[in-house]
Amino acid sequence: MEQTAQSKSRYGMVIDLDRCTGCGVCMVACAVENNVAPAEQKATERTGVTWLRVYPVSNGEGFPANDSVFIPMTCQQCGNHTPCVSVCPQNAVEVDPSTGIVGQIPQRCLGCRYCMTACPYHARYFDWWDPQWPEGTEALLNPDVAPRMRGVAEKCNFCHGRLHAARTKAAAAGRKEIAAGDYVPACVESCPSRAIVFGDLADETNEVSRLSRSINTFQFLPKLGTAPKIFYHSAKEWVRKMADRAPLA
Amino acid sequence: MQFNHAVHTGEQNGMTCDMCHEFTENGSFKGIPTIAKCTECHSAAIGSTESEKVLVEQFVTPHKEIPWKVYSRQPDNAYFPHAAHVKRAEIKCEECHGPHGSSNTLPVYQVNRISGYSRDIWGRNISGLPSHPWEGMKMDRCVRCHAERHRDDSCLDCHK
Amino acid sequence: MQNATETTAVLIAISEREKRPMNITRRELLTFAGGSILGALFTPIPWKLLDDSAIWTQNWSLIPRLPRGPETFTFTGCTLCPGGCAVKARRVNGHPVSLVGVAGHSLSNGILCPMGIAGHHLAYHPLRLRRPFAFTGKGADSPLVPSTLDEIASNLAPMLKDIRSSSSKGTIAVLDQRPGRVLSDLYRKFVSNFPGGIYAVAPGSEDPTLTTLRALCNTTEGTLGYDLENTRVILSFGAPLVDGWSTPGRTVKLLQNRNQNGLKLIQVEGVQSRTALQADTWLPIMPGTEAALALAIGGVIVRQNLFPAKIEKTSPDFHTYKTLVSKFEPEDVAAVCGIPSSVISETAHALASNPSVVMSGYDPAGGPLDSATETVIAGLNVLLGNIGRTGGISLHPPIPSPGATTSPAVGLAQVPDHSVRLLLIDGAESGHTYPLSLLKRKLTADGGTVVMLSPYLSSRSALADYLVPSPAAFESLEEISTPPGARRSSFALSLPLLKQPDTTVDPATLLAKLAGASGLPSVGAETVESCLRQRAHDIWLSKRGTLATPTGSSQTPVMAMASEEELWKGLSEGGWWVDNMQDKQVNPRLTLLGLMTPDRYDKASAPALDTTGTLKLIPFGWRNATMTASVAPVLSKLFQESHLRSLGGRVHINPSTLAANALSDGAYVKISTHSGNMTAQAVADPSVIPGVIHAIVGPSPNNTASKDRPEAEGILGLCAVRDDGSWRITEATIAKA
Amino acid sequence: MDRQFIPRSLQRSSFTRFAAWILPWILLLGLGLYAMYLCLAEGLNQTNMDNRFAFGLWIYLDLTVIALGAGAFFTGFLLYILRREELKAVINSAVVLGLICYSGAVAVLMVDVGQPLRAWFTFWHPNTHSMLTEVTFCLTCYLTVLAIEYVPVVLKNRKLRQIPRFLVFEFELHKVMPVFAGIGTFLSFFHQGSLGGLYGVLVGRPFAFREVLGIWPSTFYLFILSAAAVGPSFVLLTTWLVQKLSGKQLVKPEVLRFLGKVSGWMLIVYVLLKTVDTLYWINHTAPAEGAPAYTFYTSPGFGTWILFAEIILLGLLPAIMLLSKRLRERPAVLVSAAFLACCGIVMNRFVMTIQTLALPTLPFDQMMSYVPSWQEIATFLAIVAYGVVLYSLSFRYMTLFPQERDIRQ
Repeated sequence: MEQTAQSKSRYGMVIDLDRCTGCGVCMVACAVENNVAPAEQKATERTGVTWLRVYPVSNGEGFPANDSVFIPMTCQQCGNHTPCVSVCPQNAVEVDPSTGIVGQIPQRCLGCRYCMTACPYHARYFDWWDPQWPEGTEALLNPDVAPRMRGVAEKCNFCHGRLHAARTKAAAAGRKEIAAGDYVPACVESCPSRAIVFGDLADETNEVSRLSRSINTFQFLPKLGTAPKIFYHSAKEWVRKMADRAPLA
Repeated sequence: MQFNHAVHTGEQNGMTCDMCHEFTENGSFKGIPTIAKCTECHSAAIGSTESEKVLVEQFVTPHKEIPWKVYSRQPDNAYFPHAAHVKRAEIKCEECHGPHGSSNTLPVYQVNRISGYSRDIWGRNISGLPSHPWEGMKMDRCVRCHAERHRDDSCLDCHK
Repeated sequence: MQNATETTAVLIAISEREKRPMNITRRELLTFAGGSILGALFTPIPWKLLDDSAIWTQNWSLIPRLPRGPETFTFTGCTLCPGGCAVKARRVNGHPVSLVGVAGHSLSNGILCPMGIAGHHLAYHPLRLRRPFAFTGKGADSPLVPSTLDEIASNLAPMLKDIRSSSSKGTIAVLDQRPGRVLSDLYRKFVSNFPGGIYAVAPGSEDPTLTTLRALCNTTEGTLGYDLENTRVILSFGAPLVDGWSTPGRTVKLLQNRNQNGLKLIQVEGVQSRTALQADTWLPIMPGTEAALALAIGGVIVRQNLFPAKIEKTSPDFHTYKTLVSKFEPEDVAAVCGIPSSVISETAHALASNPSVVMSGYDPAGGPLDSATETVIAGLNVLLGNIGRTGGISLHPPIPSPGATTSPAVGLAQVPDHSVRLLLIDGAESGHTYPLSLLKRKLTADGGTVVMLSPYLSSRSALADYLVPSPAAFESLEEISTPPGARRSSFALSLPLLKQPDTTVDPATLLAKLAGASGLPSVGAETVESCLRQRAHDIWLSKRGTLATPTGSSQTPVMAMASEEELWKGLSEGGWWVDNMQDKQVNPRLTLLGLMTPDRYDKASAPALDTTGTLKLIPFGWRNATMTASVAPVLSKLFQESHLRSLGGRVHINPSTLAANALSDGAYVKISTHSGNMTAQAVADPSVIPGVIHAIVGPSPNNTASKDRPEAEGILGLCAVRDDGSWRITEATIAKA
Repeated sequence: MDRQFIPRSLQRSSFTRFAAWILPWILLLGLGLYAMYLCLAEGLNQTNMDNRFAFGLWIYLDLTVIALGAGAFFTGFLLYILRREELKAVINSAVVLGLICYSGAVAVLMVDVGQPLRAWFTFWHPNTHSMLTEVTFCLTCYLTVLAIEYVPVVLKNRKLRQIPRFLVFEFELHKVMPVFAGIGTFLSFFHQGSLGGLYGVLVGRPFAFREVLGIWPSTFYLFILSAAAVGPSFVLLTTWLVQKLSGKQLVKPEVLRFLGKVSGWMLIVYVLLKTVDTLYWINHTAPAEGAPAYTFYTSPGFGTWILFAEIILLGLLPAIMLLSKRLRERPAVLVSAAFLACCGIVMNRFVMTIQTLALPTLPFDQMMSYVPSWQEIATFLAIVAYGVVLYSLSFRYMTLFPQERDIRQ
């Protein structure tokens, strides 16, 4: 689309971990929005498909000193040396230059799963089964997102169907740019405690880029140098320490 | 059910494409019109042609939708916003759909048994070499046109 | 097309040879084969096939086709629980494709819970009942036999007639899981036609503290509600305020804005629940000692004169209370319930020096605390003078209705045991569950007869003799009446988004059938819609309140409305009505202990912190997610495909307790109580207090397959139900399975 | 009939005996093919791989057999390019081994991918930055080369020689063989390397990631070296095995010794560079990625013993055994050294593929475990069976060891 070809956005998120209650509505909203099928009978937490997954993490103390935090982990939309892009043998993964969104094209994917081994955030999921919707729910699918077939990788793309809708709306109104309010991912929209702030990081003036630079805001695995565009915020020191720690350290 | 585009777009009626193939308010394209659209003019037979008689008797009066075949149906994974192309980029319908607006009859609808695509998507020639500039609606066609207009595109611009 | 020519050439060559005696050598054949293969490569055919086969994998029939069609939006309300959140449904081709909360809605604040956001999938649950059924025998393993509504009615006719003539062999009862609806009035009207007919409300369908308070104020009129918007301190004994309490949008938003509204939440709970995590203070208490804590707090308030002076005069049993609390010194209580005495008195001061509310938590599976405890918790509100004061507890008028509801509502616990011969269970869900034994004990010795309205086959179905499929969420026109604990009365419509299958039965229709069978004047002649129109009519007559547009953009006082139709139209477009009438005056003569006698409270009897011998088995549930059938299949994202929510049947136990019983994380353990035993998987969880078996009651994906028999009751089957109807704590032992 | 195909002056067991030997393997192959069918028809849910263990037994197998198959290109390289004529004695066998390993690997890959019908996209829309693209291109090309190298071996068959045209073709082919050997070597260098690069480039996996030298990570070069090092050892080992199984001496002892020596030299170089690489990785690469190397070895199963075993026990030790002339003279030592060397690469590939995925990357994450399903194992065994069958047939009906004739049995 012309209106994005000219504007260079960098969409990202800031997630306030202190606000997240771990209710899980974001995960369900995500699945409904993006036509992710319910679990196959035998699916487990290691073979399921959850574009957005909330991990409960404990501080490891005993009762009652124990404390927990919920960490929503999605595709971090890496902006630098995006690990999954360079490895894909047939260009099924790419970073959209005009939005910074890391796109995955299931129709191009051959299902080699190299990208999944490359992703340090485990934000990519493989369709181990053919998607199965309970009889009748096919009619309830979101027409803006193509369902994926068995044997391909899939992941969060910031509800790209909603970006399409916003662009169509803008184009119909003869506008170049989309209205910021027209493009909000399902998880952000559905979060009861408004823990997720979404927007264009490139726009210095807006809230998300301000928060991304605020104190007590951090990223996961920043040392890998992949410049993830999902930021996290917590006033709790142990949470920030935990995020900074090496695994098994 | 036969349909004669020429009669509608010809001199005596002089209708344009978007009179029947409309947009909705949110910018999405309605595609082939519903029977309601036909009824606006054909609530009762205007002319005396056989096919109009069929239209009025079998569809308009009982308010039954006509089972049109969609010759340029793209698969579910493709996203093509008519608004952006027709309204913003001001591309003529004919550039992609060809001059069927002036055709007198509907061509035979042919479908590829393996891919399930309408033949118009691949184009008439099995070699994939178009015999007309507007023939074929596969991805390479989109890519070529976009390249000519120097658009730095990403897959997700047109895939969903 | 070269290959065509080439092959034909070869063919001609062969055909020419036909004339001569046949003598093709092997080599010629090989050349022919090789030639044609080579030739084929120079035609588009193989390449086109390659392309087509790839395209086939992109669109094959193993993935569904997307719906295409016009996009529309409908405003409606969620009826999965009494919370009644406003919903904006996006529809394609008339089918709902997504639900979101309605921003600007003053009651639900644009928030939906995980169950609500997938609510439109529930109608297609694999466990959906698609026709009436009869059980040939009782119990989970008895097979389902298809039946019809008429068959059921005719089977019941003799019994109904018999009950009408005399209640000697037991009477009829209706169990309403969501009181306060027009349908509830229909039920009451129906049972009033039978001698001793009972209209009972299911556990969890009302706020336990408010129910207890009603007894303390001994008033029947008006509705009690929390004025949380003006409260500064909430002392919650395990109420899941951020995880499914009343209308989630209300409390979640209040707690979000704590830095503006200065609200403080003190959570008293034996597990660090999601609410405890969000609380300003978490008091990790040994379950079963809540009464001791409440009395200790009361003691501090009394001793230090932190209570309004008038209470001493207005409350008849003040001095009984005073002597009682004097026995609960913070120091002693601290030892029992594991909360430092300093914290106890700090809490007392916090409550007394701010507009405060004290509430108890009705756990969706654990049920209420025992009545004695509930009483002293509710009593704290009386002592603090919270009743009828801003930021406390209000008494407001109910939704206008013709009144004259003939038979009174009783809690299920108050129904005398073995008195019910025919039980009719309503299909609406309170989102809470309870042990089947709680119902069983009410039925006559012969087991009675149970007719159960339900959209799904659930663990509860095991109790039924007849299963009648009721409409699922968003399938029929329903109402959203005042949520429990709400500040004011409210009313809205839940408009259907899905076509109701012809096989489902409208509760009103069932009543009509049963009435017919028992030879009654048609009680249920009304449909639900006609009753709702009647209620709208009553509201319009009362001239009370205002009607807000779905998005809350504008509000019209009912007074200003030209006609009754205008109100109905507004409601049918998703608008919601909120009352604006003055609160009622509260009867000043409030008791602190009600009917409870001081000897019910003995801190010595309060259980000690034992972690080895007998443990405390406490069922724990998440509202609306207490059964496999009650959540949409896509909720598997939370239960099965991630570890965010624990699966039903798991038991969370503190690592130290596990170790003390020589068990390890993930081990399968045998849990034994007086009611029996079962095997469950143990999860080492440091957020659970030692000495407690925190048993999860919820969906378990393995059960979704069994469409022909109800899923097992599980942990609730092990719980001991007390006479006061509570089953929160059961003594249990664990051992390696 | 069977007799007519067996090369003149070669003793081969009776057909029934041969059948008895081959049959079990064919059955195993059948089972494997069924498992493959299941995976293609039902989908990869038939395996025990998951989103965390996205690569499993099969990728590990591919990397290993291709490394072992390196004997083909390296022997070819020594024979045709460096003109070590004594290797004529084993080149045919080496080529067959190579063909088996490579074709087997490609077959498994076709089952391993979720959408085999789209595999050709890699040629149509290649991502030139991807190591896997490099692997795919080189593998397919080199497989063709191997096939061509295999043709003369087949054409030399007694029965086929009777067709004059074949004889001429075979003769012509023989003249250009060095060219193919050259191409083969060139291709092999690349795909052996890019298989190493496959993991070396994983910036998100501090355990596998290595610094880039030139345009490839260090593992690229290490894989080439290690493959070249054990290739000859594997040829040595199989030759010895065939000798034992057939009860015949097939090559002169010095040929095996020479193979051992070559292997030894390559191995010592490899061990040296591998040590340097490991030290640099421990002290620089891993810490820079925020993962101190010690954390990789904290969990029970995967202690530091792995490093020791891989580099000293299965690297340095066999190298020394093969390099010392005195030890090399003793067949037992020679063979066991070759065996150790092969084990070394088997282990190295295991560490690269399996341990990399078992290790967590997120701070709050835990160690992962994975046990292959029977379908995965059956597929794996099918490749082994296929190898045995193809090799047995070649050994019976073709001249894999020219010296067999001359050696007095």
